[in-house]
Order: sequence, then C-alpha cells, then structure tokens
Amino acid sequence: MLPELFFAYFAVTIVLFSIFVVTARNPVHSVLWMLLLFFHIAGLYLFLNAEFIAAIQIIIYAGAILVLYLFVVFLLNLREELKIYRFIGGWPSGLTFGIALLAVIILSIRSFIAAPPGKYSINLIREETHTKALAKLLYTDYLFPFEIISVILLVAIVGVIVLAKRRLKT
Amino acid sequence: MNLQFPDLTPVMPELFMTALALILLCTELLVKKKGILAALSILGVVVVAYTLIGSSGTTFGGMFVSDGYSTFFKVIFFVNAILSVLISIKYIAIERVNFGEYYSLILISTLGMMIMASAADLIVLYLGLELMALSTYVLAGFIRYDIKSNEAALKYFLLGAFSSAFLLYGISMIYGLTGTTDIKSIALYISEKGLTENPALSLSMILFAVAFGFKIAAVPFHMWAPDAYEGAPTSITAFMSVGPKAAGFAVLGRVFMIAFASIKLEWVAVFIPLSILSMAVGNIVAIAQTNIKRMLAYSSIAHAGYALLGIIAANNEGLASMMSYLMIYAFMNIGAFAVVIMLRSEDFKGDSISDYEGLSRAHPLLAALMLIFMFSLTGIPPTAGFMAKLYVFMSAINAGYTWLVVVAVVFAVISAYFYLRIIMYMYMREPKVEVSLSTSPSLGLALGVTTVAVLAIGVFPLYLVELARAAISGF
Amino acid sequence: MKLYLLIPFLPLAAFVINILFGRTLIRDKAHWVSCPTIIGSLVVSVITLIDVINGKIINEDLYTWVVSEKFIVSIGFLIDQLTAVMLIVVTGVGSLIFIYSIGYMHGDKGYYRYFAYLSLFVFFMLMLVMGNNFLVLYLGWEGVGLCSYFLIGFWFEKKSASDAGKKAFITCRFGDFGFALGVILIFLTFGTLHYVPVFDEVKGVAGQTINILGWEVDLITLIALLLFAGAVGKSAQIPLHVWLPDAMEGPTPVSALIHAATMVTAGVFMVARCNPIFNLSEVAMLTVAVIGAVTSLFAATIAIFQNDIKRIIAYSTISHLGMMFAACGVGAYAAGIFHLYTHGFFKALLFLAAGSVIHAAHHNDIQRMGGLKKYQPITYITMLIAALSAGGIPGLAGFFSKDEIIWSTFASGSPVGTLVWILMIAIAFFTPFYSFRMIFLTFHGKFRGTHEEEHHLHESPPVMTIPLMLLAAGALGAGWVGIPTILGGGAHIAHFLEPVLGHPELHGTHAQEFGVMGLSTTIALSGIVIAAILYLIKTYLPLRLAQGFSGIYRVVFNKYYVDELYNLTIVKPGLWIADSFIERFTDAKIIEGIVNGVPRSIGRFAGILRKVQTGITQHYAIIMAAGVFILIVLILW
Amino acid sequence: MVPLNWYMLLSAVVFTIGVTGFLMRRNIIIMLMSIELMLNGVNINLVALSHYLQDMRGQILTFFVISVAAAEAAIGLAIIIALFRNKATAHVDEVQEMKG
Amino acid sequence: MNNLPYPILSTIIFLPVIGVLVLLIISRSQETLLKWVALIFAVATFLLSLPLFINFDKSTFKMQFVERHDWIPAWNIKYYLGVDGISVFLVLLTTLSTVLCVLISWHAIKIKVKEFYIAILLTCGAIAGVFCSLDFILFYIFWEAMLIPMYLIIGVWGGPNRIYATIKFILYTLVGSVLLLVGIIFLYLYGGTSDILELMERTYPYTMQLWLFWAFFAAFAIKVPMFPVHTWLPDAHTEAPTAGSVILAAILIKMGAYGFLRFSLPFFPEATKSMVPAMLTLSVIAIIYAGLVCLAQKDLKRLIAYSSVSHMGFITMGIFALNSQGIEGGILQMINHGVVTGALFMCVGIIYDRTHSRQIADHQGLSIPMPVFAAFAMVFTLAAIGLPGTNGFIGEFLTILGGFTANKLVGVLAATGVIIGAGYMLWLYQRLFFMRIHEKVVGLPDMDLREIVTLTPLLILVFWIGVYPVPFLDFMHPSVQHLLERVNVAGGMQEMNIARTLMEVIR
Repeated sequence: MLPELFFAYFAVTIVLFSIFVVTARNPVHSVLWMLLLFFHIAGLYLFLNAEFIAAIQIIIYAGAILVLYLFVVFLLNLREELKIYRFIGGWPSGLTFGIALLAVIILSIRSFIAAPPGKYSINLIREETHTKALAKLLYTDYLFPFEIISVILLVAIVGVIVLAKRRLKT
Repeated sequence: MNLQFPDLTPVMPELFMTALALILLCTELLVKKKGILAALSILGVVVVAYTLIGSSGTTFGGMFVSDGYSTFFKVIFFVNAILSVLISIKYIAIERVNFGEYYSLILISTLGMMIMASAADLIVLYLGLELMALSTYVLAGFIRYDIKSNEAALKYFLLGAFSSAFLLYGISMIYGLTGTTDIKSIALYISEKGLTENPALSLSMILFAVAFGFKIAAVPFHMWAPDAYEGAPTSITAFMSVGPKAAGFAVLGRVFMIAFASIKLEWVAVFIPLSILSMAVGNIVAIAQTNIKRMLAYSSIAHAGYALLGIIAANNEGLASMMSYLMIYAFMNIGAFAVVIMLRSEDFKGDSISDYEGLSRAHPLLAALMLIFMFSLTGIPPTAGFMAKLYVFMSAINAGYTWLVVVAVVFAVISAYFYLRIIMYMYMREPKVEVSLSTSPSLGLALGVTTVAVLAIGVFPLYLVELARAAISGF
Repeated sequence: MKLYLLIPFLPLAAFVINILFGRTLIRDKAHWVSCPTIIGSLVVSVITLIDVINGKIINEDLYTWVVSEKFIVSIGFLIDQLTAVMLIVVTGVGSLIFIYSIGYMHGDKGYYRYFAYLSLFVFFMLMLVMGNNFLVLYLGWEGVGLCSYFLIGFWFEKKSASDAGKKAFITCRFGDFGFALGVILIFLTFGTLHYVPVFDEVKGVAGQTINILGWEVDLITLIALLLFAGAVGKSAQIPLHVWLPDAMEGPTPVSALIHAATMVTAGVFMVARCNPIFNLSEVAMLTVAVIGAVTSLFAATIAIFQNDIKRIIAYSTISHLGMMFAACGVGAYAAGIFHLYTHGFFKALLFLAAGSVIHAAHHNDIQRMGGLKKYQPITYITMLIAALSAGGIPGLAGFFSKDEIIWSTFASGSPVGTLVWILMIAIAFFTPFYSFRMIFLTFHGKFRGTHEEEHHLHESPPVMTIPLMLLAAGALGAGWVGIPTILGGGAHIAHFLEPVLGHPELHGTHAQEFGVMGLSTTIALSGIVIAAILYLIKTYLPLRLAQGFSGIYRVVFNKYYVDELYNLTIVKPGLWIADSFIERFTDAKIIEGIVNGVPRSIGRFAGILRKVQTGITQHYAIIMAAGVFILIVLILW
Repeated sequence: MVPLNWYMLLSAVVFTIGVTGFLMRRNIIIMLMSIELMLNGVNINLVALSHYLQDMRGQILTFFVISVAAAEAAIGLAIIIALFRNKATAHVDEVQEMKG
Repeated sequence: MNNLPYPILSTIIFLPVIGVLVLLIISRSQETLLKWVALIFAVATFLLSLPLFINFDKSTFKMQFVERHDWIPAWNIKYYLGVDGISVFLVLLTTLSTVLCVLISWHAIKIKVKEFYIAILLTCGAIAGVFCSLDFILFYIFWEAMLIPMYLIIGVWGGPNRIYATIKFILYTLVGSVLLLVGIIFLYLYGGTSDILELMERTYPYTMQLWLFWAFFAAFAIKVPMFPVHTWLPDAHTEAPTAGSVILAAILIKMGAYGFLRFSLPFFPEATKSMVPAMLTLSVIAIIYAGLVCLAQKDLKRLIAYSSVSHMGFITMGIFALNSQGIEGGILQMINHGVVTGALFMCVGIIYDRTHSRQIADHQGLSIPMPVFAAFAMVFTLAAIGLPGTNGFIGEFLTILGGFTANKLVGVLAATGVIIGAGYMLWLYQRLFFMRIHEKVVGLPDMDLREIVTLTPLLILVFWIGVYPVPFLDFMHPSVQHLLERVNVAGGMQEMNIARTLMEVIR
C-alpha cells in the first residue's frame, strides 16, 4: 500500500506542477514550478531504482538547464510580460487537441503488453550499484551513442557561440 | 566483462567526418581567408567519400550498420554538402556571416545525417537526428542580425524539438513493447509475439511517422518548412531542403521497412494521406507565392509527397525509386537554389519571383539553366526530374497504387503552373530592374555540376537506377 | 495514240501556261494561248464524234487515282454517244464564246486571268462529261463549280460580284453534299464507282432497302435522290436555284458559257448518265419531273418581271433546265439531252447578244434601253433568232427539242406526265412572252437612257458579231438533227443516243402528236403577240397591270422572296448560332469557363490555403498535433 | 507494487500537458519548458519501463535524452537571445515576419 | 532493317540537336549566320530523311529502318526506333516543316534569334522522335520533351496574349500526357516490357483496356484536339509566331491522331470498338461545331485554328471508323492537313509580316497588291475545303466514306462539315482578297523569292496528292491492313471469351 501512496503523491504533484508550469503567468514562477517538478520526478526515479538518473535529473536539469532558463527569463522584459495575455489566440483549439491527444494515447496504451523482463533485475543492479552498471553499459555497448552525445554538445557550444555572440566580425 | 575494441572500419567515414569538422574548427582560428576553409571542407568530404569504399559492415554491437542503403544516402549527403559549400562561399560573404563555423556546422550536420542513415538502433537514430537537427537550427539562424533568419531558426527549432519529443515518446513506447531498441530485433519480436494488432504499437508507429514526416516536411508536419526555408540563408535552404529530407527518408525506409515490416498495411495507410496532402498542399500553395525561396519550399513539400510514393510501394523497388528520387532532387533543387543565390548581391535581395522578370534578356545562360531546373522539377523529360518521377510512379503502380499515381500526376500538372511561371517571368516578360549577378567560380562549378547531372541522368538514368538497385539489394 | 486525251488536256495546258506566265509575259495575248487550244479540242471532239457515230465507244482508264482496300478508282474516260454530244456542245459553244470574249474582255486588267479560268473551266467540264466513273464526274463537277466561282467573282473588287461567287459555290455545295453521299452509297452498294459495272449491276439491287435512322428506305431511290440533289444544286433547280441569277455578276460570256450552255446543264447530263439508276425508282423519277416542271414555271414567271437583261435570261435558263429535268423525269432522256443541246446554242446566243448590248449600253437595265436595233442590227437579228428559237417557233432549233419534251410528257401516259405537260404548256406561253418583252424593250421603241449614253451606242466589233452569227446559225439549224419522224425528219439524235439513254415508252397517236405540237405553237405565238401588245403598242398597260395586281406583282418581282427566306431561315440563324451561341456561349462560357475556371479556383484555393500558414508557431504546432490525432484515430479506429 | 500502467498514464499526462502548454503559451521560454515537460514525460516512461523490463536501455536512453535536452535548451535559448536582439520580444505570435 | 549507310531515324532526330549545339557556340550577334546554320541543318535533315520515302518497302507492314539498342537495361527499356506505313509520312512531314519553319521565320523573328532557332530545331527533332519511337518510354520522353521548346516558341515570340496562350497550351497538354504516362507505366508493368511491338501482340483484359483507353484518350484527344478539349488550340495558334503555328498545325497535333493509330487501336481493340460510337460522336461534333465557330471569327489565325479542329475531326472520324478507307483517309488527311493548314498559317504569317494585324477586317482586296500571293492562298484555301484535284479532297472523301461505312448518320453529318467548310473558307478568302482594297494593304509588296520557295513545296504536295495519291496510299496499305486485322481478330477473341464465360456461367 505504501508504494501506491508514494506513487499517488508523486503523480498528483507532478501533474499539478506540470499544469502550473504551463499556466503560470509569470515565467519566473514557471521556472520555479519546473524546479519543484524536477525534484519530484527525480524522486520518482529513485522510487524506480534509478539513482544515477535521479541524480543527473537534479544536477543537469534542475542545476544547469533551469538556471539557464532563469537567466534568459530575466534577460527579457518581464514587466511587459505580466501585462499581456499569456495564451495565444486560438488557444482553445490547442487545448482541445492536447486533451484529444491524451485521450487517444490513453486509449491506445490500455492494451499495452510489456516485453518480458531482461537480465538487469533489481538484485543485479543492487549488487553492482546502479551507477556502475549504467557506466559499464555506456562505455561498452553504448559507446557509440555516447560519442555522438559529445559531438552534440560540441554543436551546442559552437551554435550558442555563433548565435549569441554580440559583435559581428566580417 | 568484455571490453573488446569495436570494429571501426564501418564507421570510418563518420570518424573522418568528425575529424574534418574538428580540424575545420581549429583551422578557422589560424587562417584569415575563409575560401581555404571551404576548399578544405570540400576536399575533406571527398576524402570522406573515398573512405566509404569498403566500409560495409556492422559494428558497435549492431547499432551501426554500413550497407548499400546507407552508402547510397551518404553519397546524397556528400553531394549535398559539397554543392552547398560551393554555393555558399560567395553568398555568406555577401550576407556578412563569413565565419568558419559555418562549414563545420554543415559537416557536423552531414555527420548527423550519416549516422541516421546508418543507425540500426533507435538510440543512435535519435542521437543522429538530434545532431543533424541542432546543427541545422544553428545554420538556419546563421545570419543572426537578420530577423527573418532568427525567425526561421526559432520556428524550425521549436517545432523540431516538438516533433523529436514525439519521436522519443514513440521510441519509449516501442521499447516498452519489445524490450529492445535494435531495429532488427524489434521486427523479430513483433512478428514472433504477434504484436501486430496492438494499438500501442500502432501508436508508436504513428509517432515515428510524425517525427520523420516532420523531417521530410510532409503535410501536415510541414508547417515549419516554408518559413524556415524563406528565412534561412539561401545556401542553407538548399542544404536543408535536401539533406535532412534525405536523412528523414533514410530512417523512414529503414525503420518502417524493417522494424514495422509486419504492420505494413497500417503504415502505408498512414503515408498515403500524408503523400496526397503533401502533393496537394505543396503544389497548390506554391502557386500563390511571390518569394522564390518560399515557392521552392512548397515545391520541396510536394516533392516529399512524390518520394513518399516509393515508401508507400513498400518494397525494395519502391525504396530504390525513392532513393533515386532523392538523389535527383538533390541535384535539381540545389541547382535551382544556386541560381537563386546568384541573383543575391550586396544590395539586392533577388528572392522575389518578380526579380526574375526578363532575366533571359540580360543573362541568357543563367535563364537557360534555371529553365532546365524548373522543367526538371516539374518532371518533364529529358531532364532527370522526369526519370525520378517515372521511377517512383512505376514502383507505386507496380505495388498496386495506380489511383494514387493518378492523383500524383494531376498534382504534377498543377506544379507545372508555378514552375513554368518562373520560366514565363524569365523569358516572356520584360526586365523591370537591372539584375547584376554575383558570380563566382565555385558557384559556376556548382551550376555546371548540377546541370550536367540533371541532363545526364535525364538521358541516361541507367547508372543511377542500377546503383540504387544495387544499394537496396542487401537491405 | 489516245487522241481523245487532247480534248481535256489542251485547255488544261492553256490554263497552266496562262496562269504561270500570264501576268508577266503573256498579258493581253492570253487568247493566243486559250483560243487555239479550245479550237483544237473542238476538232478532236468532232473526230471523236465521227468515231462514235461509227460505233467506236471508248472506255479506258488512264491511271489509278485512289486506292484504299476495295475502293479503287481510276482517272478514266468513257466516250459514248451521250459524251460525244456533250463534247460538241462544250467545245463548240465554248470555242465561239472564247472568240467572242476576245472582243468583250478587251482591255480588262484581268485578261490573262479570264482566259486562264475559262480554259480551266473547259477542262473540268470536259472531265465531267468524259469521266468513266463517278469520282471523275465529281472532280469535274466540283471543278466547274470552282471556275464558276472564279468567273462570277471575276471583278472581285465589286462586293456583289464576290458575294455572288461565294453564294454560287456554297449553294452548290449543298447539292454536292447529297451528291457525294450518293456516290458513297453507290460505292457501298456496288463496290465500285465505275459506270459500266454499276449500271450493269443496278438491276440486281432493285428493291433492296437500307436503314436510315430507323427508316427502311429503298436503296435505289435513295441513291437516285441523292444524286439528283447534286443536280438540283448545279442546275439551279428549286430549292437551290438562288445562286444562278446572282451569278450574272460575272462577265457576260461567262454567263453564256457556264450559266447557260454547259455547267448548269451538268445536272441534266448527270441524270441522263445515271438513267439506269433513275429508271428503277419511280419516286425518284417523279421527284425529278415535278421539281423540273415546277422550277420551270416558277422561273418563267419571275423572268416576266425582271428588268435586268441578264437576269431575265438567267431565269429563262432555269426555266429551260427545269424542262430538261421534266423530260428526264418522264423517261425521255434523249429529249432532255436534245433540248440541252439546242438550248446550248440559243441560250448562249441570247447571252452573247445581251453581252453585245451591255457592251454598248454599259448597264443591264432594259428599262433604260430601247430602240437599239438601229445601232446594233446584227445583235438585234441574232437575238431575235435566239428568242424565236427559245420561244419554240416552228422550224428553229428550240422548237424541235421543246416539242419533243412536251410530246414526251404528254405521251408518257402517267398522271405525273399529264401534270407536267400542263405546266409545260403554260411555260410555252411564258417563254416567248418574256423573251419578246426583253427584245421589245431593248431594241424597239425609243431609247430611254440619257443622251450621253445614247452617244456611246454602237455595233460590236466583228470578233464579237461573228460568233453571234455562227451561234445564230446553230440556233436556227442545230435542231434539225432531231426533227421528229412525223415531220419527215429522222429523229436522228434520239436514235443516236438510244444505246445510252434508252427509248421512252410513248403512248400516243400521230394525230395527238400533231395536236400537241399545234397547241404549243399557238400558245407560243400568242405569247409573242401579247408581248407585242403590252410592250410595243399599249406600253402604258404593264404599269397599270402591275398596280392592279400589286400583291402578286410584288411577290413575283421579288422572286417569291426565296432569297429573303433563306437569309432568314438559314444564313442568319446559322451565323447567329455560330456567333452568339457557340462562339460566345458554348465555347467561351461553358468550355472555357471550365478550362479557365478550374485553374482559377485552384489559384483561389491556394490563396485560402496559404492563410493557414499564419506565421504563428503554435498554430503550426496545433496543426501538427491535429495531424497526429487524426492519424491515430484513422489507424486505430 | 505499483502497476506499470500507472507510470505510463502519468507519463502520458505529463507529455500531453507539455504538448498543451506548447500549443497554448505565447512566451517562447515557456514553450521551451513545455518541450522539457514532454521530454520528462517520456523519461518517466523510459525509466519506468526500464525498471519493469529489468533492462538498462531505458535508463541509458534517458541519460541521452537529458544530455540532448541540455544541448537543445542551450541552442534554443541562444536563438531566443539572437531574436531578442533584433526584435525585443519573447512572444511567438509577434514573430511572424513570414507567413502565407 | 536499316540498309542505309547511316542510322537514318537517329539522324533525323538528333541532327537538329547537333545543330542546336552548333548554334549554341555561335555568338548571338551574328544573326545571319545563326539563320543559315539553322537552315543548313534543317535542310540536311530533310535531305537525309528522303531515303525514307525512296527506300521504303511498301510490301510489308513490318517496321523499317529499325534501330535498336539497350538504353536502360535495368528497366528493360530500349532505344528502339522504326517507321512503318503509318508513321513514315509524318516523319517526312516533320523534316519538311522544319525547313519551312526556318524559312518562314527569316525576317519575322527579331528578338532572341538564337533561342528561336534552337527551339525550332529542338521541337522538330523531338516530334520526329515521337513518330519514330517504338519504345513506350522513349516515346513518352519525346512526347513531353517537345513541350519545352514549344512553350518558349509560343510564349516568347508570340502575340500580345501569348502568356495566357502558352500556359494554357502546356497545362492542357500536360493534363492529358500525365494520364498517358500512368497508362504507359501500367502497360509496361503489365507486359514487362516497354517494347511497343511486343506489347501490341498481347491481349489485355477488357476492363483494363477500357481504363487504359481513356487514359490514352486523355492525352491524344487533347493533342488532336477533339471536342470538347479543343480550346487550347485557337489560343495557341492565334498567339504563336508563324513558325509556331506551322509546327502546331502541321505536325504537333498529328501526334494525337498518330497516338490513336499507333496505340489506342491495336492495344485496346475491344475497348476501341466499344468506344467507337462515342469517338465518332465527338468527331462529328468537332467537325460541325468548330466549323460553325469559324463563321464567327474575326481573327485570321483563330479562324484557321478552329478550321484545324474541324479538319482534325475528319481525321479522328476516319480513324475510329475502323475500316480501311477511314484509316487510310485519316492518315492521308493528316498529311494533307499538315500541308494545307501549315501553308495557310504561313500565308497568314506573310500577311502579318506586312501589316502586323491579324484582324480579318483590316485586310481587303489583298489580291490587288499581291496577286501571286492571292493565287497561292487560293490553292490552299481550295485544298482546305476539299476540292477535287487537291489533296484535301482525297482525304476528306476517304474519311467520309469510312465514316459513312461505319455509321451512316456520322457520314451524313460529317459531310455537312464540307458545306460549312466551304462557307467559312470562301468567306474568309473573300474578305481578305476580294472587294474594294483596304487602305492598310495598299502598296504592299508581293511575295519575295524566299516566301515563294517556302510555299512552293507545299503547293506541289497539294496537287501531287490531289492528282496522284496512289504512291502515298501505297505506303499505308499493308500497315493499315495489319492494324485492322489486329483490331478485328482481337474483337473476335473477345466475343469468344464472352461466349466462353457465358457457357461457364450456364454450366
């Protein structure tokens, strides 16, 4: 019963925070709701025996990405923001399709059949520790994607420099 | 614990490409003349292309596969990269964004495409796609003082991220269903466990279709394309109207033909409306355009619809026709963009259709080339565009979709209206403004290559056809 | 040596030479090319005639013209008795008219052109009569029509002339339409178009029917009627007679040759030529007889009130052609051909004489003439002979042929024959009446034109008067070859033509024959007398009569309003349909409406569709999401 | 034990909230955050599946997704800044130079 | 097989293309040189094509002067050329027209001279290709490739409303040809080859025949053009430069009729038979309808364009009469129409060069200043109304004969077209050449030597075919017989099949 209760707590808060994120008038508030949301998601990951993921969820998402957002939000003109309407024209149709999408997704995952369990049982992971198990995989089987990620990050660096550089050279 | 060093032969081109991009990033700091960077990148791509030879095989535990299929697409990507670089050199100088990163980003984006084409695992696929997409976002916004370029990048980025989220959701779904992300294993699992009726599988398939449909700019996931194409630097428009589209088709072919092989009927039913809508919207809305880049964007949407016919045929011949189509499209489309770029000079935008009025009077050769490209895009022989269409129509009819081909040809007629309008402006109107061309040897080279290719493939398509068939034979 | 080939090809050569070099080299010496050639043709024709009299019938193919599977047609010639007679008429009358033209057309700027056309006409006319199959006949048929078109519109700068030419051609085309269909039907029935096999087999198909639009129609009747349609057009019978009076816009020698002596008689010739076909169909014969007789009377009545000298003769021609058809219609083909032959002389003479008058007076209106006999004695006498001959005064050529016809109709014994006979008798009155009205108004009394006009009056040069005199001789004596047996003659021509045309069954006694002859002569004489009373003695009467019967007068004077009727029912509606309905409505509105409307609506649709692209990213995303939703719904449900 | 479906439901809800947010909000930054929400929805799904399938792949993918999300966020924000320099707005419906 | 020392058909097709390459390297300022080079290549092509006429074996229906090479082996598509009695004259007509088009444009074209001659040569080469191709895909490539230069010819050098006309022309024809493409691909996939002769030997299911018949019909009917898809032609003709009109009239629209003969009939005999009533009806409507429209025209070229529609009605009627006379008449009429209407357009061009007006009302009494020209025009006018002795008669008579044999009403109605034809043509001639001289035409120079040289070959053909058509008809007999056998035999088999199925049903 306890796990269910835990889950219920997390689920409810996650959904609520998500809604707050997308509805908050003030972007700063949105970011802050987001922060809370990420913590809760990280909690959920812990609950699912994914300590490492939970950790990077907090470190990268909450620590890095959200801070970046916050910076940018402050960069922009907030006072103006608070005066105007937060939704675009025609938002009801957006809402409709969002809900409709939710409905069809739920309807189609009702009959979801999960694949049979693999070798990484909870015990195995506990034995090896989660981080190590993940790291081993990353550096062996998933070496190639891991390398790609490095290039992606490089692109991000180069791209940000190109786009956000202040002075024009020529 | 098994720490065997992976076999790097199949992945050699990608490695070289990465190295090339990095070298370019470094040399940018050293050399003043940006032309050298361009030359270097072209040479580098040629070298990379050379490493393609003998690179076949599977590696990284089956995550990466280099086969005929991927090789063919990589050739398209290289063609795309080289031609894009060729048409860029003068152009980015005119636009005053002559930075070395430009070439590196093109190469990295090409790298992303190559990874996509070779991806045998959904994770690799996703990462390749993101690699390609992120660099293209940056490239689209490369003229950062230009609001249009910003806007193009913004829209492309927002919608691109939106669509890749759908892709991820699809991947997660199929992962849950099959417990694997390996494309071949997915196929095996689905057919073994009889998952074909499961709606979750269909959902996942649709989400894939959405994400790939976005990359190939198929209606209704095309909405980004006109704005992004119009706003992006013209050379990048050329680049991204071919490269990401081809890459999208590459993964489309691989994922759907292999992973979703057992629910062919369903995904064909998805792509038929996409194809029809793409042809319809692309061709019809293009009529109403006044900006040539935007017109070509809609044309690109329509061409995605035609190439989709090859996918809809859902057999090897169909894939081969789709591949030939993309190869030909690469030539003719970049050729057309090369002409567009030539009209751009320091103080003249040259991207409005009315700028082409009377072009044949002052610049007969350029007009003649544009004429060839326009007829090729329409699909009138003896240009390559006809052979491209012929091949996809043939495969579609062979697969029993005659009615669909009838629809396609009707839209081809509609397309003639706006392509020929360009020719009409060039040849049948009197010039209103003095157009001075910004010629350069590289641009000339690009035009020469594309023209020769368009005509040669139009008259002798056999090599391309045989190549495509050979490429697909081991699929 | 096929000598007879020279007959048509000499004139053709003249045409080619004149048309190629006429403008630059020959100019006003064109007659030196044309006249010798036609005289040459005449000579050869005479030789041929002698051969034919001696029993040498020619039926030869020159070369194969058209081949398509079973449809094999040659250019070939058939020269038999009928052809021989026609050859003499064509080349004989033709020669005289050619010579006459030298004087008449002297100084015209289209002199070479005139002779070229005339030669071409003779060529086609000869092809028409000499052909041994229907297609060659058709070739000549259309060819003479063409030359008629050229020559009517010779003075093309005059709108009325070019209009008349066009009218002639197109009106004839209506007839040719039927003729062509007839020819096609003949081919489909007999598998050939050559006369001999067709006429040999024609009995075999008697009684066969053919399904036309669900009606079973007698095949032979249909063929005969279709062929006759062509004859109606070419020979200006009701209802296609309207072109001939207008054709008088052409030079007068042309009217003499084409619209009197030769071309217009082609219809009669054709009917006579096809007598084996016509004989087998009572309906067709009846039609021919009735149309001929009615036309004859109809035209004669119109002729009475005309004031244009050439139009009078033109209506007279129509009337005489009608008589010929009436003769054919009762089976008396020989009589018809005989009349054709004599008519060729006297009618050509009438025209040429009229031409001589016009040459002097420079206009056609007899009301503005009068008293010309003292200026133009030769013309007067020759024309008088012609009129007497036409009027059927005993002893002259016209009398014998006309009498032959009247007798044949009377003696045919059928109700139709009797009806036709009654009409013929009426015509026997009208013909001399209008002829002499014309002569009296022209030559007698006082000159009614201006003084200056009077000053110009003179007799024509010898080059014109000599042909007149020669023709007058013909009008006098040409008929003597056909003096009927009861008058002690041999009826040579009828016997001569019998192998081709057969012999009509006549039921009548000699007494009856004399009676009929006497009746018609009396009536003819009375016609002359009444004309003399009205136009010589009591010259105020005609005007009073016209006022008294103004209704009838107006109708007849206006040629029964046939032209107006056609204009109103065919030409105007045709043009209206073409212009207002088809061109402006069907083509421009319906078809073009669709053709332009579809692209336009696509364009409009494009304009609407592009509005979907609002430029707002969320809207794009909404459409994407909608797409996802719809796809899922589509696939899963 | 919490059933897998619950997680999937939660994931679907978070994902679609992200979608809805993306579809409705004018502010570009919040749109970006909506995308992050979508990715997080997917991540929940992946981690849960990974747990239930006893397979590490899901978590590895999650790891990559987070990395990519970081890169994406960086580039996205850079684009916003570039845009902001040319046109001082963060509202997507004011960025419509091109349409039609 | 080809027993000439050179591949004659390839030469005919590609010598103009070589000419184009030569033209490309000549500077555009040397206009005279450009013209002469174009003329030399056109004449050379024509002369080299003459052996087709001389060396043709008239005793066989088989393809002659055959050239066959692999082209796209992957698709089993060959470069396969050959002519038979149906196509040989069309090829010759094409090469002749090329020469005449170059000549007639000598002074008329003043802008973009180089491009013009390039376009002319390309068009003619491509059209020759259409008539020679024995491979479906090759055929289609030529069929479409011709559009590119033609689009320019009308659009660049045409009259004031040329853009509308040229776009209409190309879209109209494209609509038809894309359906043809679908049909071709379908046939190709069904038969596994694109070899026309090989495909011709097969029999196809009836339903398939029907579908394909209509697909092919779309392309051919528009090209012909048959009612009611004829409206592009008047516009295209009216706006095109003289040479363009000549190409359109003389050869381009023959492609449609040729397509019917070469493909629709032998490939889909049963469908053809069942569609004969419809086809004949459309043909007759075209004859009368277009004839009537001619009566309402005020524009010279437009009138002749509509007369073209009317005449093409005779051709399609002949073809779908499905008998020897009809088809041979149709083929002959194709040549005749090419000669006559081509010549008439040249005549219009000669007038237009002098007065720069196409309005009928602007010209009157032309025969006074231009007597020689009037004579030439007269001959062509007469040929157009089918006067015996001219070529028009033979063709029209044979087609009407064929039509009448097939269906009496059709024959009768078609024959009325002859009356209407005489009406509008003579009226036109009257309005142009007769009556009081219009001030605009006073003192116009008569035809010069070049113009006479241009028209004389056509004049000769008018009389040659009119007086002695047998040499021409002889070319066609075996091929037409073979074609008819194919149509009829196949029809028999169809009946047998129906009978068999009926038997099975009963059983």
